[in-house]
Amino acid sequence: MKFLETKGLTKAFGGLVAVDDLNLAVDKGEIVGVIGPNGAGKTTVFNLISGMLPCTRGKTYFNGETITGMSMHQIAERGLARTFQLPRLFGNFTVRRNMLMGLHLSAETGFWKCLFNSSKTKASESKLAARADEILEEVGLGGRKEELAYNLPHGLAKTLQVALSLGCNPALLLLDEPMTGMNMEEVQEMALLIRRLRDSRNVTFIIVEHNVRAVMGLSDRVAVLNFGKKIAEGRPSEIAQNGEVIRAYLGGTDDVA
Amino acid sequence: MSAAFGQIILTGVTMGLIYIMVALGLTLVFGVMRVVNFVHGEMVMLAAFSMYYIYGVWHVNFVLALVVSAALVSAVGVFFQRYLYKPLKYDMDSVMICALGASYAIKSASWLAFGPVPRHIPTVFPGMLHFFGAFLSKERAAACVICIALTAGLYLVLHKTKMGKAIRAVEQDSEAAQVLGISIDGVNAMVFVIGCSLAAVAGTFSGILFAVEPEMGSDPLMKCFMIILIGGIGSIPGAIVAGLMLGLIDSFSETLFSGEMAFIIGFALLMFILIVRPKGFFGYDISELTTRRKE
Amino acid sequence: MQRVLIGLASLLLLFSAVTGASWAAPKELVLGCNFILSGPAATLGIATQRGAEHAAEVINSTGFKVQGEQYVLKLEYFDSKYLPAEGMSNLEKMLNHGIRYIFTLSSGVSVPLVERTNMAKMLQLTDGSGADHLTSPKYPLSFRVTPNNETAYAVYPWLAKKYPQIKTIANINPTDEAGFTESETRVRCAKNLGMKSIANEMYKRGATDFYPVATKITALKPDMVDFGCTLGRDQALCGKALREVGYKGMFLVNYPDPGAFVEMAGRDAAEGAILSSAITEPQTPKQKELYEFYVKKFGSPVINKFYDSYDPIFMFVEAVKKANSLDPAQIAEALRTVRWDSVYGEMYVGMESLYGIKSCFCRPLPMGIIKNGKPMYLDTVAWPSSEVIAKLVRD
Amino acid sequence: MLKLIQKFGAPAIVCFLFLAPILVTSNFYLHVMIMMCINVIMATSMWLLATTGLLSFGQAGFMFIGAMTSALLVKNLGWPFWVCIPLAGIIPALVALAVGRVCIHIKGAQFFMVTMAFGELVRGIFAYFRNPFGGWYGIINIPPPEPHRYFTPLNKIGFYYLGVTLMVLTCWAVYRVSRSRIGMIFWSLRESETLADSIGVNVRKHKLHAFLFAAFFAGIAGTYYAHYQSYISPLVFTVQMSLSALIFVVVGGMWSFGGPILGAATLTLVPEFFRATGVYQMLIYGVILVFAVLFMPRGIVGVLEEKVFPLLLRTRRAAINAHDQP
Repeated sequence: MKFLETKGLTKAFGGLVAVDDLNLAVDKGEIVGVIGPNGAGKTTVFNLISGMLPCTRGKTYFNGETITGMSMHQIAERGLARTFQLPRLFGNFTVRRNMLMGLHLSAETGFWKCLFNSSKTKASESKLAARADEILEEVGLGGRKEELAYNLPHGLAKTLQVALSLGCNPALLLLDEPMTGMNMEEVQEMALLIRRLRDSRNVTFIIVEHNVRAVMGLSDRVAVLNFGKKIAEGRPSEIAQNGEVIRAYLGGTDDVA
Repeated sequence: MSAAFGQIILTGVTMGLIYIMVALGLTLVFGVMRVVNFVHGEMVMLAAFSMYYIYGVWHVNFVLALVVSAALVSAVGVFFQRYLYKPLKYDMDSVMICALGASYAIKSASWLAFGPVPRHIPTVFPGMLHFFGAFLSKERAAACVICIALTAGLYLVLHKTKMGKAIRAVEQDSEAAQVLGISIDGVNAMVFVIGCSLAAVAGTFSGILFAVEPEMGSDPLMKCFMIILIGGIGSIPGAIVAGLMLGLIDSFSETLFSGEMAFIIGFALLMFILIVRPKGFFGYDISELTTRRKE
Repeated sequence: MQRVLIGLASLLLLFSAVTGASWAAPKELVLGCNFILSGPAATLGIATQRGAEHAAEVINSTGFKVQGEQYVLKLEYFDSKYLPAEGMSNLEKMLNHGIRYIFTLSSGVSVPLVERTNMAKMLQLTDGSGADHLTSPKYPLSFRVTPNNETAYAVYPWLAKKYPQIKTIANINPTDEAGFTESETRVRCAKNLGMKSIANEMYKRGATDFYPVATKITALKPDMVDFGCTLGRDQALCGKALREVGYKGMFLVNYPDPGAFVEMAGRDAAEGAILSSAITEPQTPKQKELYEFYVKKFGSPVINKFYDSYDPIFMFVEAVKKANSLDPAQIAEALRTVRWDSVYGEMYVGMESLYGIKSCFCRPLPMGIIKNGKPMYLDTVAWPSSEVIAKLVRD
Repeated sequence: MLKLIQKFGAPAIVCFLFLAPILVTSNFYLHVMIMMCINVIMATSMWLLATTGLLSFGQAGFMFIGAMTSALLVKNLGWPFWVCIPLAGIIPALVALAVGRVCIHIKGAQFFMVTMAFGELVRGIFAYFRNPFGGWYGIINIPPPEPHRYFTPLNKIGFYYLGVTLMVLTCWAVYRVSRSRIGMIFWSLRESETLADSIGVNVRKHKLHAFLFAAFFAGIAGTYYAHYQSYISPLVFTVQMSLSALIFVVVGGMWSFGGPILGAATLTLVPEFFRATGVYQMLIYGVILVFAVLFMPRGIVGVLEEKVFPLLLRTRRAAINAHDQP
């Protein structure tokens, strides 16, 4: 069995079928890009896998167990984290505090321990603080720890979002448009970051992205969605030639090489 | 018993319609600005008092008196919107407290001003109606008719006129509406004018049916909030369904059980409905909006 | 944290600066008025305030002597908002002001205080109901200044005599202790007089729509509906509703505001209603004088609470004079012996036979009726003798 | 200097409160301080709930349950008060658990309404069953705590110290929780539940915890109230009371731990200035509320931070970012 596998995943909002019988399989350590024109249901796929939305039909297997019907935090506990299209952050928190929050899963949250602030709690908190700083340095937010999150520029907000999801040291990371609205070098940095994470921590990535060129450059495999259906899957080079994909994109974004 | 049964139904419907009349203005304000406008009850009360004096004491023509008191109350409402709620950026919590304080102040002021005697607006429609076994006074019938007319009118205004469309646009998404060049302030003021005029009508009729006194507004207010939330915020059909439902519940439980039992049943049902369907019958999920903070 | 500290400190200073200016006006006898001046029941408070105020004016025009020193009566008003906690705070405030005689409105507020007022040796006058709390040997310092459920002992025999055709009675009362006490008394009286109480309705205080209650009662077709201790607005609305759903029988309206009742219920609905213990048309010169005073100052209709709260003040002052001391206990004893010619007629403290202690003010009850849209004087019922009462409370 | 204040601020307040009876001899001031203690307990516990983005109108209901519990146990079964205090906190907490399980997922205005309905429901039920709850008269002559010679209705010293102790304990607990990681989680829920959920926070569980916590302390406040006033009834624990807890929080300042405390203290003391004005008290109170909200958008604490102690503003963070950083 694959690392992550969806079998016949389907989501219908009333009449409209957003995701239709999607079968997607990802191996450990892969970087898979999911592309498609607007409203192809890419984000919905993420919402289904991460448990944000209940799926109408189908199953999702992760790491050997079925995670369908689990709530978001249970799935996160199993090492499947995600980011959001529009960066969601704890706006009134400082960056550092955001990151501390991101480390929730490895934190001591026993009510009485917290109430009496036992030495054990203190110790774990200080460990976490160190971890947080470390991660922030790694993603290049080291300089802005004390800023309030909602003052961050778009690019950095997205980076912080990724950092947050790294907090629950995931085995699989779903990135929802990590590069959209970034300028060229920000895109480069993000791509580098993703590669580095894959190599250093052996994280598997699924990336939904509009910036097709970047995805093509970044991912090992690419799946193309249109109207909730998977119309093509394969290596970036093959996809680029795939006629159906190009047709799907005609009149869509002009990013296709 | 069948006669009594018919009476219960009839009572319930009329009660419901009267609740709705008060709730309409409130649901509009709540829907568009997402503020818990505790002063609305005081608007009802002030309108009733001005009706009492203009129509009941100085014997001005009924419609004219109604228009005048509606104008007066609207002025007050717009004042609140402009000088209290806008500076507070329509932030839910602070506006709620502010409105609460204002309503305390207005109430005690009017106890001082109007004295302890409960007043009564002389009825315009004397006499009784009598359909198969059940009784209904003409004034109640009139109130119901007016309420239905108002509801329909409001619905048309919101869905047909340009202004109404603007209001609904703001209700859905004020930022987007702003981008479309709709003046939020204008819309808000307009909403307050409409809401207060509705309150004026409601006040007039509850003054005719019941009593005119400083506390008359606060009592139905909680009921109206229930109606709004059960029906779904900003939804007129929702308000109608919820209003009629509450009216019938009250009528039945008060007729068949004692006072407290009715009280208990009412709140138990409210809790149940909100737990089962938090967004109300016709409501969209406003939780994000109501809990949002200015950042 | 230190913000809290500094805030608190400054507040406390300001606080003691303002309230610490404790009053000390010589030769003023202060009666603390723990009235409901805001909130749903403010009607009572404001009306009572008017009566007491006027009484004080009249008294102070001459003043009175205690132990050879000239005194004037001063009323200090506190707003209890019909909340027990507020009433308690008011009490503390009054203790702090050295006030030892208080006048509390409504049982909801006065009952919680009674334990404390007795401990503090304060004299409490109240209009609240509640037999074993306000009028009992346990609390010799608390008095009920307006008979409430006791009026039934006078009214029901009168009814039985005057309207023998009344066989079935329906009682309506608010769901609170006052209501319960009232309905118990009235139901028992009716039973012992051979009438049948076929309905005993409790409605929620603050309800405005009485169609449901009316529907229920009309279905039972009683000869008379007794509004019990239902007050002002509610009586009128309920009467109106009853007529509208087709009730044909009589009304017995207790402690009403006749004018307001007619205005709100409407002439036809109010027609023929019997008004118990209310002054409809002023008969005696005293009533006339008060009536004219009120109408001149506040305009008609006159609220009955105005009359009710007028005389107790005089009774109190009489007691002070008689006791010739400022000690609440002595004043209380004196009060039990005072006989005062009140607006209603002779007023005294009695009901020992029922409560085991004289602590309820007794007075004749003027009865009225509404004839072609006007409240008319009908009769005056003397306060029942203890034998009559004994007959009415036997079971 | 600031360091000193920060270090010794809290102990200073506590000492101050415990020494206050030496300065404040009048029973009335003590009474006011006692009411203040009750309000502070209400406000702080409510505040902790509010940091999760939930505002409850049902606090009075929990207060009532707590009060009723200990009143019945002490008066009818003759249990000692000191046994009943914890019970009077635990039982409302259990009720809160039951209620929270079904309604904690509700948000915003609907949550107001549900909790409000709950509070009214409690009142209604206690009013309906005259035995044992005593109907609208409620329960009268609730005995004071043992030993009786320190707790008489007229000698308030005992009650005062009890009240202050309870208040300090409550504040301590709330402060600790809000400064701990749990507090951080609560704030994060207020910021964005979805994000919190996506990084593995069990949203329901933590909201429920906050709800229980608030209910527990409301119950404690309730029982203290019952034994101090020696009287409880449905007239006491009205929506008004729940509302006032909310008023304290908002006027005092949502964003700081000092807020609810200062709010409760101020709004308990200030109306007392006008108590003797009778009719005008409510009027003045209302106007005060309006202006307070209008001119202190971040509450009293906000004003103190920005106008009065700008220095402290730099040295201290708002509670939302305050956390025991190692």
